[in-house]
Amino acid sequence: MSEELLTTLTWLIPVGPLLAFFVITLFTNRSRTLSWMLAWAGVFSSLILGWTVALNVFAEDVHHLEEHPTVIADSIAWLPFGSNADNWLRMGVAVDPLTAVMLIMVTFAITMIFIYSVGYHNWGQPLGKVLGVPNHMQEEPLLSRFFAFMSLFAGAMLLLVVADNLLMLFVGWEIMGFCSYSLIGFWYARDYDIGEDDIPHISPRKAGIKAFMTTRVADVIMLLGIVFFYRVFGTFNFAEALSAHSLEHAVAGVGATALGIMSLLLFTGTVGKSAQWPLHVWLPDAMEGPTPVSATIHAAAMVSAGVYMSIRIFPLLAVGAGPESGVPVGWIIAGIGAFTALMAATIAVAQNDVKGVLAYSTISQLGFMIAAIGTGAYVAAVFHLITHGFFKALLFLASGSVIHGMEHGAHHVHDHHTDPQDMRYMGGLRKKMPITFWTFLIGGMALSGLPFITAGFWSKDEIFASAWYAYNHEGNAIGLMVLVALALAAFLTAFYTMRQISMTFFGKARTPLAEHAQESSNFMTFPLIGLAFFAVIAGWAGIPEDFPILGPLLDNNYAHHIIGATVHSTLHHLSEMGLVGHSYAIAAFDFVWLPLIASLTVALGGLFFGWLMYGRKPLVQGQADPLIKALGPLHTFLNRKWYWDELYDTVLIQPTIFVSETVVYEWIDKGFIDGIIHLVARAFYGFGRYVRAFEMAVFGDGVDWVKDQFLAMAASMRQLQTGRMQEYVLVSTLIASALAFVVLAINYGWFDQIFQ
Amino acid sequence: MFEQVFFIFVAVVTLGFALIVVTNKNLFHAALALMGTFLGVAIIYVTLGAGFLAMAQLLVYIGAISILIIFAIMMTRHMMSAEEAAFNSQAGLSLFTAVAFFVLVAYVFISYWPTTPADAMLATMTPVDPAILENSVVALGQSFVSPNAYVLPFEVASVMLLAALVGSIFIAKPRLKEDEA
Amino acid sequence: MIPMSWYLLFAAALFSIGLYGVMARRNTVAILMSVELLLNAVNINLVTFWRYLTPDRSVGMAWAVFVLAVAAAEAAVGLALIISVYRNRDSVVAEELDVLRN
Amino acid sequence: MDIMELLRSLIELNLGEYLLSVGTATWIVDLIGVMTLATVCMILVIFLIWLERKVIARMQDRIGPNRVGGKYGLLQPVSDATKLLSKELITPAGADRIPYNLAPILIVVASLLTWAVIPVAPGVVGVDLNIGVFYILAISSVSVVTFLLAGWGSNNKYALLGAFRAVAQMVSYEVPMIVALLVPILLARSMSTVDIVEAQGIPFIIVVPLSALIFFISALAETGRTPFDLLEADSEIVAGFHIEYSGMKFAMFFLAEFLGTLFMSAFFVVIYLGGYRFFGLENLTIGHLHIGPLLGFIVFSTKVFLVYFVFIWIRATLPRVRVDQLLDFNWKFLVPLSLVLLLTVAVMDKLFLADANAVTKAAVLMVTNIVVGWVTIEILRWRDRDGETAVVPDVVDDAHEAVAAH
Repeated sequence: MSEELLTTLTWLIPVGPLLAFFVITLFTNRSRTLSWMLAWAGVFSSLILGWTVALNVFAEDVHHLEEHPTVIADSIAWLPFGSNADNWLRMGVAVDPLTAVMLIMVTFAITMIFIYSVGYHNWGQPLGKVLGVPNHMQEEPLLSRFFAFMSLFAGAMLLLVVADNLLMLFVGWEIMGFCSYSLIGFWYARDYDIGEDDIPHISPRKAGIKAFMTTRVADVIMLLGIVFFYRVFGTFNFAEALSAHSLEHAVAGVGATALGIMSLLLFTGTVGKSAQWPLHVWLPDAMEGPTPVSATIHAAAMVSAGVYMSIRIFPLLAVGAGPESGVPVGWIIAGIGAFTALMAATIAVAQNDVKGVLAYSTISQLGFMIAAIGTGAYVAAVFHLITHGFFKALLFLASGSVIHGMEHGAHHVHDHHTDPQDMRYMGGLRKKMPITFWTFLIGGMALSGLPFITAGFWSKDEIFASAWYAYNHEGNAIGLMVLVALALAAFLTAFYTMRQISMTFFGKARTPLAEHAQESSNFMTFPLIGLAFFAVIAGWAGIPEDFPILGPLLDNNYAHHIIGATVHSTLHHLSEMGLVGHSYAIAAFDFVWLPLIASLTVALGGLFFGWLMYGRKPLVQGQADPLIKALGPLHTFLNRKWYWDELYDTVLIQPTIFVSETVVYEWIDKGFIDGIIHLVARAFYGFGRYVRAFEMAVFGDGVDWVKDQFLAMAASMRQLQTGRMQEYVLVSTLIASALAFVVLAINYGWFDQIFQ
Repeated sequence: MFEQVFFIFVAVVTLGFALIVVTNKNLFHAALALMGTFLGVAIIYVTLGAGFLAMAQLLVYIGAISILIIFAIMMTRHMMSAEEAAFNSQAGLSLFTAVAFFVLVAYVFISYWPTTPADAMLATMTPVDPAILENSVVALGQSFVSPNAYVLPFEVASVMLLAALVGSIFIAKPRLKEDEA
Repeated sequence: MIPMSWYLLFAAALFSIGLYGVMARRNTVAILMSVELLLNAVNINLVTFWRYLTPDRSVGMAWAVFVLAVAAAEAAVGLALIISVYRNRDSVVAEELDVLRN
Repeated sequence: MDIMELLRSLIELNLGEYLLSVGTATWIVDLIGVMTLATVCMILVIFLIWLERKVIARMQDRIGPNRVGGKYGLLQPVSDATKLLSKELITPAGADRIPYNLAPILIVVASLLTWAVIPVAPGVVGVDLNIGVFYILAISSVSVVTFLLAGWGSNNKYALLGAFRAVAQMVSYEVPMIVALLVPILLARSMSTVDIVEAQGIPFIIVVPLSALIFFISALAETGRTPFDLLEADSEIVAGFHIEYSGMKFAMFFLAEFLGTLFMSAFFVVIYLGGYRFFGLENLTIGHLHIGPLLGFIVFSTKVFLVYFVFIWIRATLPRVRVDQLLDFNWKFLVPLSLVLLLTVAVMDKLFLADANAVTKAAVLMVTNIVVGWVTIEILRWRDRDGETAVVPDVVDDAHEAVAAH
């Protein structure tokens, strides 16, 4: 395909869903069927275009790609900016291998989610009557709204992926923030009765606000970073600003430390969007939205966007972490990532909500990626991002299917009090929902990293290998820290995955709900199968070439070469300039046994322990979680999510409320400022009374007299108004003629002649 | 020479018709005279080389406006009996005003002109390339749709015509009585 | 050839006659007819100036056409008003239509 | 070779040196041309009356005129004319004399004036105005006035009612006619009749058949012939606006009607049937003999009579429509259709066919026309199913009221 055609196609990738959003909102929102069909049309167009563009990029020669990673770049003048008239902000698209792999994953996952959503919202069933709450087994009455927002979300994500500059990326970023707010709060009328003993559990609309506000905190800091970025580089364009030459210039200008601070400011955006500690608290609550939304936010789109942004600005992070920099950017990023990965994994172990486990699992896996970014293993991070996108979307959709089946059961037995999402009430769903079970199993194995087959294994192995390399060859202690923390987290991952699968699918049904659960419709199972395929296959693209047996079999580490092409040349140049550490600049390294063994051990070990505790003897009805006994009070601590919410409430929210309500409102506003105002008001009021008395005396009667004169004059003048149009014409013509005569006379001097 | 004689003839006849329009008691005859006036003006347009306008004059004034007026005359017919006075009480003063107005304007036209020398008013028609006159219709048509010329006034005029159409129908339509509605 | 002032004088005469009609006639239809005379006089002026002063630009012609359109609209609306007034007040004499008096 | 030119050179050759200046010769030639045109037209009408009676008789399975002037009754119109000329001219009591007498004169004048711009053969045209079509429309609008004059002047309620009907009908049908005419004007890029004929390498009836159809229907209404002969509907208003006329004055109305019909045929031929053109016959030269114009004239005449035959045919076939149907058909069908057609053709011509060659252009426009027509018919069918009933418009009521008050 010609380059112009590809460029045009790239421009068109986000257009389909955005168009679908507008058309649904403006025209078809009355017809739910038409709306979802339009939304499908939008994402299918993106799927076809995105894959066409991506496959064309993959077809390029790897060596050529390494030299010129940006295959497609096109931009148009957008806004005049600054005092200089020639200085235009440009809006454009750019496709490099990183974008291409993102396009593959994002478009596919989103398409699957769109397909799934139709079934999830029970299209074709009798129409639900109540707006703003889930209508079990009935068609969602707000289906058009759902698909409109989903389309907007998809369009924004694709816009972000193809954007060639930071500002456009931020636009997509913010649209996604808004969409996540409105979609998490999609069931806006839903409220819970939460008992004293229950775990605190917030309503969807509050969850939406929480997600929006939390990410907002990060976005504001990120905006500072964007401003800084423009100030330093004079452009928003990634390719221009982040070339080796430009960075060298910037280091010479403002110094590497400033760049490190800038990278940290921008990275804060990632922390918010990708739910890293300390801003991770919104993500578990975001589970209040419909499951397709959870899948979109936590797998395909929004959280990926955070990691994607970080990798997009990788040269900045690399320089910030480099030897010239005074800020330990590498340590901070890797530390946050590793801590988040470990912490979230521990929390996930003790969760009972089927989606809650996945939510914390997501945070944990994102921690993996962030930690990898911190060690400079950008390729590994991207690889894990892609595979995670597939299998986590799969897991969410499958868990949604499980919940759907449970709701079917609940509807069947008329039990509307038991939480259909709670794993303690499930069990034995393997037979009831075979497709869901098998796909969930595949997803779960991929998540826990079942060796050699699943995608998750290969991508985690890549992270471990990179971290080990960073430690071993570079003496970079970050690598060791990351390796240890992530290995622990991976172990926990495998464990809780096994726990989840066992509790959900194995054994016997523990409630009537699970007893009467039913396999979901084809709309929902087809996407599961599609995603399951990629949850396995996607990893095979990244098998190291020198991996025993399997490596030579495939003979090419596609993922590594293709993704590596993005970072290779820039990092190489930066390394030669001494701006980044050696390990950051290396994309390919030899196979080493140690990380492989570590990864094998933790995966298999975790799975084994999980099976030992839950799979061997599945829970029976009424039996408590064996973990409660094993961990004791620690379980409560983990179950209550390390009390982060409570901590934030005490440390941040309550003081804020105190300051605003008591200090600012009561003391400063009401006491001090209002006091001054009241004083001034009283003074003027007193003065005004004297003035009024004066005015009544002097002006009142005098003005009345003038008014009477005018009235009398008007009464005589109105006689002139006869109401006869012809008289008016006559008089005005006469006057006009007379005036003209006078003008003529003056002009010709007739008066002078007369009066002489 | 011939043109001048022809012009004077047409002008005098036209003005005569115009006088009939404003003086004749019989409104129908006045309307006929009005048509004569329009025809005269159309001929004047032809002498000025504006054939298109002359035809438009025929089409619009004689073909449409005159007929409208005659319709109106017929519909308000019993107000035009010969017993009614043609003029109102201010006719004399009006005559004076009109004549004074004409004298003033004529004086200005003949003797004085603010932008051109006085003799320019007496100057004869400047010879124009016949191609320009030939193409004046084309130029006119293009200026109506050219964004650099009159496309906006043209559109406004069409909207105004539509508004007039709707408005006059609404005004003239008899109101339905309550029991009919 | 014909001097420009002849046309202008002709137009002025036509205008004055129309003006007289507007001021002196009693019947509103007659007044309307007089108004048409006024518009015609104006049009003659426009065309004359076009022909004598700017024959290469279609300004005068264009405005004459607009005046034509205005005249058509004016006639339609004016006659509709007259008919409406006639229907409501049974009179088309301008002097008697003085509800706006005082 | 221009016939007028030939005549002019002949006169100049024979008389120029002695009696006439060149300018005067031109005047004389023009005068001869005008006289010839008018006379030929008028004489033709006599023949046309015979033709019409004969054809209609044939269609109604009768023989028609067969007494006067031999087996075919060829002199029947002559005898009719003689009878009319010898009749007394009666002016009804209470008639308004000026309009009453002005009307028959004006109507014939108007009917004859339009012939000035009809090119009857290559180079043979009264005057080739650059606004020829517009001129024709302007003049035809004058003839509308004459109906009012006649109706008013006669001081007869049937006459006035007929005049009202005639004016309403003519003014209404002028709208679709003008809009339909804009289509060929648009395609020819000119309002000159000669240019329009010259632009018809492919006759416009093939290029824009729908426009031709609209024009033809409007022309039927404009000439006041069946099925649109409401203005003189014998059974309703006796004879319409010319009820009070007799003798030659009546004959002039009669003449004008036939002249108008003949003119409409000629106009249709010029605008849609390619005028005098027929596969290059109009430019034929045999040896040195330049017989093109003659052949062109024959072609033109043949076409005109063909169209005129269709007019007669329709008259003999179709019944009269109701007055509300008449106005409904115009305002609710013809006018919207013609506007849509004009827009479609303009857009196609400007946007898609700017660079196309003549044949492609013609084919595409023809297909467009057919599609527009087909869609219209489908819409009409669809509406028919809804059981839309005709509503008698207020205009007609008003007119009847006004006449009743007379």
